[in-house]
Amino acid sequence: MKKYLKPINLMELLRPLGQLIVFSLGSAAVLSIIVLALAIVLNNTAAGDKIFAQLKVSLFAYTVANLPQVLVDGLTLGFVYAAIALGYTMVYGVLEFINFAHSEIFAIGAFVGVEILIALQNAGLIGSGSSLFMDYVFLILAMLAGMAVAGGAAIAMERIAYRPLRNAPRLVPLISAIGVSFFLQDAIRLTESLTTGQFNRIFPTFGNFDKRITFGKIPMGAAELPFSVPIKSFIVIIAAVLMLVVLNYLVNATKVGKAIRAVAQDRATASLMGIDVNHIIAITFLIGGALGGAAGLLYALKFTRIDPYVGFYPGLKAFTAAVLGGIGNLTGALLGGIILGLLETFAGSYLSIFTMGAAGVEYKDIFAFAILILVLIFRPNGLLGENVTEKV
Amino acid sequence: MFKRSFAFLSLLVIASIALTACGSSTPATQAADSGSPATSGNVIKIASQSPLSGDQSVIGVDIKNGAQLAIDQLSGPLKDMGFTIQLAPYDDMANPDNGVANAKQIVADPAIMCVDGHYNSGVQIPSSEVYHSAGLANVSPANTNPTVTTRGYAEVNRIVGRDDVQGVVGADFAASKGVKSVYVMHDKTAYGQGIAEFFQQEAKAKGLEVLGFEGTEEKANFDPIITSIIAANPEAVYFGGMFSQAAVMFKQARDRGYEGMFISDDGFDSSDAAKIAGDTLMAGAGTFYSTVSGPAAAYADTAKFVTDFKAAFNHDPQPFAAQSYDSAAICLAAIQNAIKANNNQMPTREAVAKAVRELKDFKGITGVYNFNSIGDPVVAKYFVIQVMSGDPAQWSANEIVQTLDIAPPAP
Amino acid sequence: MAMLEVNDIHTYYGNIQALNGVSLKVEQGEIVTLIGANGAGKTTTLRTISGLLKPRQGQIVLEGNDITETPAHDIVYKRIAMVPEGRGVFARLTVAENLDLGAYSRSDRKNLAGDLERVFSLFPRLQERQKQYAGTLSGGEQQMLAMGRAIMSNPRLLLLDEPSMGLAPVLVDLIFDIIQQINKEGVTILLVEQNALMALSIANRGYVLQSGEILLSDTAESLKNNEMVQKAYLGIE
Amino acid sequence: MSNLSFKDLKTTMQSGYLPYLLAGAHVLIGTILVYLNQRSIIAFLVLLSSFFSLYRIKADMRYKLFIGAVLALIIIPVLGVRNIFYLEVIFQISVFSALALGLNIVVGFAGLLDLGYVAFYAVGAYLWAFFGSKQFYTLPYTPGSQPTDLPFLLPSDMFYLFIFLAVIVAAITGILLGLPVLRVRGDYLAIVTLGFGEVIRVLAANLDKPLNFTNGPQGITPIQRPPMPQSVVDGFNAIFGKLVGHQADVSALYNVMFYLMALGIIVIIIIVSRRLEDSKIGRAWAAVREDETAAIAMGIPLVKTKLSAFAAGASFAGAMGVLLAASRTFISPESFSFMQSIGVLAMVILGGQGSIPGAVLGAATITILNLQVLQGLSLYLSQLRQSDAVIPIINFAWKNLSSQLDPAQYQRMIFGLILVLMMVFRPEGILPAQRRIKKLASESAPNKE
Repeated sequence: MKKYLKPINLMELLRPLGQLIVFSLGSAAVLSIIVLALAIVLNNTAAGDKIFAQLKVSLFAYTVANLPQVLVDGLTLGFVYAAIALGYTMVYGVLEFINFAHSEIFAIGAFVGVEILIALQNAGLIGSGSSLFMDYVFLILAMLAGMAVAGGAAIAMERIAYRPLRNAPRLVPLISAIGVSFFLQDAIRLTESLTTGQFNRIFPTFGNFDKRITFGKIPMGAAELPFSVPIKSFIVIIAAVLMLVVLNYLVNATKVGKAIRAVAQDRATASLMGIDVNHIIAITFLIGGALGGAAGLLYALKFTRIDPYVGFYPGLKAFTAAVLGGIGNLTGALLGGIILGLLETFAGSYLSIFTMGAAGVEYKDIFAFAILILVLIFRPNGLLGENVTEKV
Repeated sequence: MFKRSFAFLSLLVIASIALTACGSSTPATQAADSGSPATSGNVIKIASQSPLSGDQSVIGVDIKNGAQLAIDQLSGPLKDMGFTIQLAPYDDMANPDNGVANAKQIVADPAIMCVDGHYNSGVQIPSSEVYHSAGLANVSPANTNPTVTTRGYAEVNRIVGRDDVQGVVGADFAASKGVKSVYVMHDKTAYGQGIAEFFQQEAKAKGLEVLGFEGTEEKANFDPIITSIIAANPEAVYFGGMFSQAAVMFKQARDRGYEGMFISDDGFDSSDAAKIAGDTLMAGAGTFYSTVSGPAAAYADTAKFVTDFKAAFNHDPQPFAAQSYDSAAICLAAIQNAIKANNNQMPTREAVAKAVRELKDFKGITGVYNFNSIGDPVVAKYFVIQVMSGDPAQWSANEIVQTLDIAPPAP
Repeated sequence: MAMLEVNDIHTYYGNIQALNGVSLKVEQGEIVTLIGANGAGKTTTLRTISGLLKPRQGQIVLEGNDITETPAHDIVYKRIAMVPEGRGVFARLTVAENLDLGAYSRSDRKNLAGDLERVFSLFPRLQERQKQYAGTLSGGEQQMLAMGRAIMSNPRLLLLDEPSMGLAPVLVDLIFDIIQQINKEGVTILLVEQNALMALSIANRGYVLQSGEILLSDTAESLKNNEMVQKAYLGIE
Repeated sequence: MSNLSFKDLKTTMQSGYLPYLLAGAHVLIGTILVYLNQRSIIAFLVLLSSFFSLYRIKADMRYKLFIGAVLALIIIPVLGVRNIFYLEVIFQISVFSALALGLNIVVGFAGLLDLGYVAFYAVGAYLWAFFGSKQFYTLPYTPGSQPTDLPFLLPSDMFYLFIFLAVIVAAITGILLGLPVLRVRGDYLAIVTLGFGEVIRVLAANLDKPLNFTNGPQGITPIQRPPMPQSVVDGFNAIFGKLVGHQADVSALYNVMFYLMALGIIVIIIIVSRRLEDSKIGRAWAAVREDETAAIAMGIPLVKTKLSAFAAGASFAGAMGVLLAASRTFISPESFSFMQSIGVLAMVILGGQGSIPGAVLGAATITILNLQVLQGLSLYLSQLRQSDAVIPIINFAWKNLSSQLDPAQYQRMIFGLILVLMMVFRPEGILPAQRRIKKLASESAPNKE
């Protein structure tokens, strides 16, 4: 009976980890089976012949040999999407509103983090000769700073552009968000061009993030393919998992989390409980923004180059991931991200081979949206989404 | 409320009458009048059109800046003749609708004698229809799409090589280096894809095996493509497009252990490429790019341009800034010739357009230019340059490994 | 000094006036009921007191302190709790979580266990369903949960909006018994009801509201015997 | 006090013959201003706004129509040929008005959020681009390598037929998109349509292999325009030559022609929209928009209702696509980016969801802002920077202003700011639909009690 008052609920902490492993393995297995089946079917067609002529291996052997690398790349990308999607889903869950400017919050986090790291590099604190431990400390500090600024920006944005529109028709805050998004893109560009004069910013090379851990070589016919994973992929995955676990705990097992969920369901009644609705919404934006900022730095770490418009496509994909998984649902965002990341990487890696160059990596975005439409036909609220209209 | 807006409009009418009555000296009317604040008979304007906002603005702004620098530095002779030269920078937003509307606005301003632009072929082609019908000279600093000149307009010129030349240069270079197999990539823009297509054709003609041909708009995550590249293991990878994608891809491929040669085009010519990819450009078989403008270290004019540009705008010039400088310089030279031919009077647009086409051996910072009958540079000099250092500051020390003079296909 | 004093409040929805000068008083320990037809302004009155709506004019005074401008989420800290019309339970939270949210405003967390015990003794059903989502409860159970949740904030004044709505007669009796019991434990109650007969049978005093104005106010007993009230609200010809 | 006198002024202005006089004067003054100041934006705005004051005055419908027709059919073409930039602005306003009106059916009437509307526009444009160019014969060639001496597939007067074909094809595309996503609601629909818009753009950029349908990012050119007989050019010059001040050439008259066609399509769209809004299907849309569940309960066929909204909205965009392809003679995927969809949506919302005059006004506002005001402002500032002018009071020379601050580079920032301010201070749009006003009033009141 006093159970619910217990300070830390271990189950709540671990549950997402289990789900995550199931999702990753599940989607990876399903996609692998599809690809292998396709490879068997196409093995004796013109596509198979073409590969054999080029590389002296069968299409099936080619597919198998590349599979581990594709899976790892796909999962890493998936976790990047998931990290961004968490912010979308947080805000949507509470306000039922697509925060279009989340992409720019993401970009702000990336820029703040990268600028700090560049400054540290110029000061000689990171880079050649610095200790590995300090490299990680500085990376974390840069990420925290990015989170703080991005979270602050998200709060300011909510206060100025969304709060006055709380009771307006649904499309109005959406347009306002698009306006904020445009504004922030150019604001970042203006700030950068006034301070550094640069458009492209590059994540500095330091620490051991670029180093790859080699798991061996996979034979493919006479050749051997290296199978290796860069350390930064591990960092991305671990950070994204940590973000999910902490967020999940925060929302499901703390007082603030309960208040957030109460506000999401019924603002008037929540205020009768003594919950300051505006305060909770601001906190939601703070959390969503901080997550977006962290995702921004992870993105910069993984993909090196950022510019003021960097947020747009990852934002779009992450939003798709959130919807795919069931927007408003934290685990759904993760699942959607993993599926999207894997699917894109699979399409990008194999499509060109399977179609003999008629369609290639350029169609990977179409796959992303096609799977979305397909899922929504059968599950109109996303994979893990609840039926919104059932809301009492 | 409705009536209030009506009343407001009526007030606006009255106010604007008042403003026009006061003459055009107030700032408000001047701002409204897209013409100059001091439209006298002797103002000549050169318009630039490029994307100044949006994600392609990084190149577009430097196209504008290149033109600005040319006007600042080279309009002396025209000033001495009693003319004021100004730049009118237009933002085409990389969007044909904006480009065409701006073109019509440019055409409507009689002081504009020459247009330096655009960046996107998709904008240049419809916009130049407007320049053509108004007889206004257009010198393009960046549009490599064959259609730009194959329409045969007397007003439309370019100083960059066509896709069907630059791609060929890259392929010839690869063949000359003994490369046997190549993987071709492009950025899905008219520019990158055009170059890549012609690279592919020439490579096949030279007996190279093309192991893959792919385009992608992706700017960050090249993992899936690199997986294909590593599996195919070509001796060289060609990327038709801009450094912001190419350098990221090259770095990711090197990190994955690809050891072959990288080749790219003039969109790669930016010290930012070294900033992105660093020493990975030097690893393996190295990185090469084809370009029409020589490296700053070897060409004194180019070196001076880079220094001046940096002093004026506080950052290194992006690709096509130098070409834009030359485009504007060609405009200025042609205007000067046309004025002389017209007894030091304001020339007509047709005269300027004709003067551009008739320029003889114009010496710019990116080469010596003569135009053929459709506006392509007659013999374009191409350099294939090898990246010599991963340090962005050393970009100007990149070395020429091949110099080619190639005429465009006959008109 | 009255516990709650409402002086001449005027409340609007946009430009539509819903309350036109309502005044009422609730004394410590009383059950006061507010009866009236649909649209008379009963719920609006409660929502105005609880801070969900702001009156354009008039005052709300709690034990001598003006709380007119206090926002809804601070009202709870003045130990006024409201059970909204239609219960307003958080359907996608468990029963336990709903109850815990009721105690959101409490800083004396150590007394919570006792209060929870008190709620469970009033509503044993809730104890059985602690881990269920509130959305899965029946209407009567949801009403109990809403009341239990309000009690968790340890209020001195409880505002109840239509507790009998949509409930079976047996449950209505049960709910009204519990209201009386809560009152006996020292909680003052302001009850809004359409079921005027039931309301007047447990209340000390009552107000009759019509078109946003107080029509009558008297002891519950006198109201029950008032001919007009009988005709209009009690269904007695 | 001042408010009172202002009210008096308003009533006076709307009574008796005064409105006739004022609107007429507005048109006349605008015309004269533009005629005298060829390149003044303010003069042009005065002229354009006279449409608005015509719309607003209390006057006989016949008078309004007559003056409006004179303005649209004679004054604007003549002034437009004098300065073809104006014609281009008005043409783009017309194109975007048509798109906004089409999207207004989907978003404003039926309440279905569509973030990929520009896809239908692309379908129409590529339809004529393929059949009205030489593209059919280049199917086997990779982009850039096709021979130049190919013939056109169809004669150029097929253009008119293709306007109607595009209406049908776009409507079918709308239905095809609608079918799978019917069960999807609200924001889910937004992301699906957004995805659909991207898919169409990616297809346009990639269908250059294995068979070259779209010529990829290189785009299709030349695309034929409908024939323009020399007699029309001569006729125009004979009648208006003196007023225009120079001999109009064929390309200028093409501009006029496309403007008039766009205008024609707009008139049709407005009539159809009005009819639809008041029809049975229009009421069904309203019901679905306000409450889907209740609409089903009332026996409204959800599938038919939603699909018809998609189809109706899409068909108009298809027609405008054909017009765009012909007027530009060039089409590439760049014209159909997500930004375009957002732009059209912003026009609808800015003007007022569900409001027909609002959609037109929204389109005009954003187009003018985009093409004239912001561009003009930054050109002006750029000129100040090249002059010796100083900012008064602080005595700061414009010359020293960092070139990074060039406002031309920050048009999107200003646009974004305007969107936010507009939404915060006037969320119902500039010209809200009448029923929308009512709805807002009731929405602001929590519907309890």
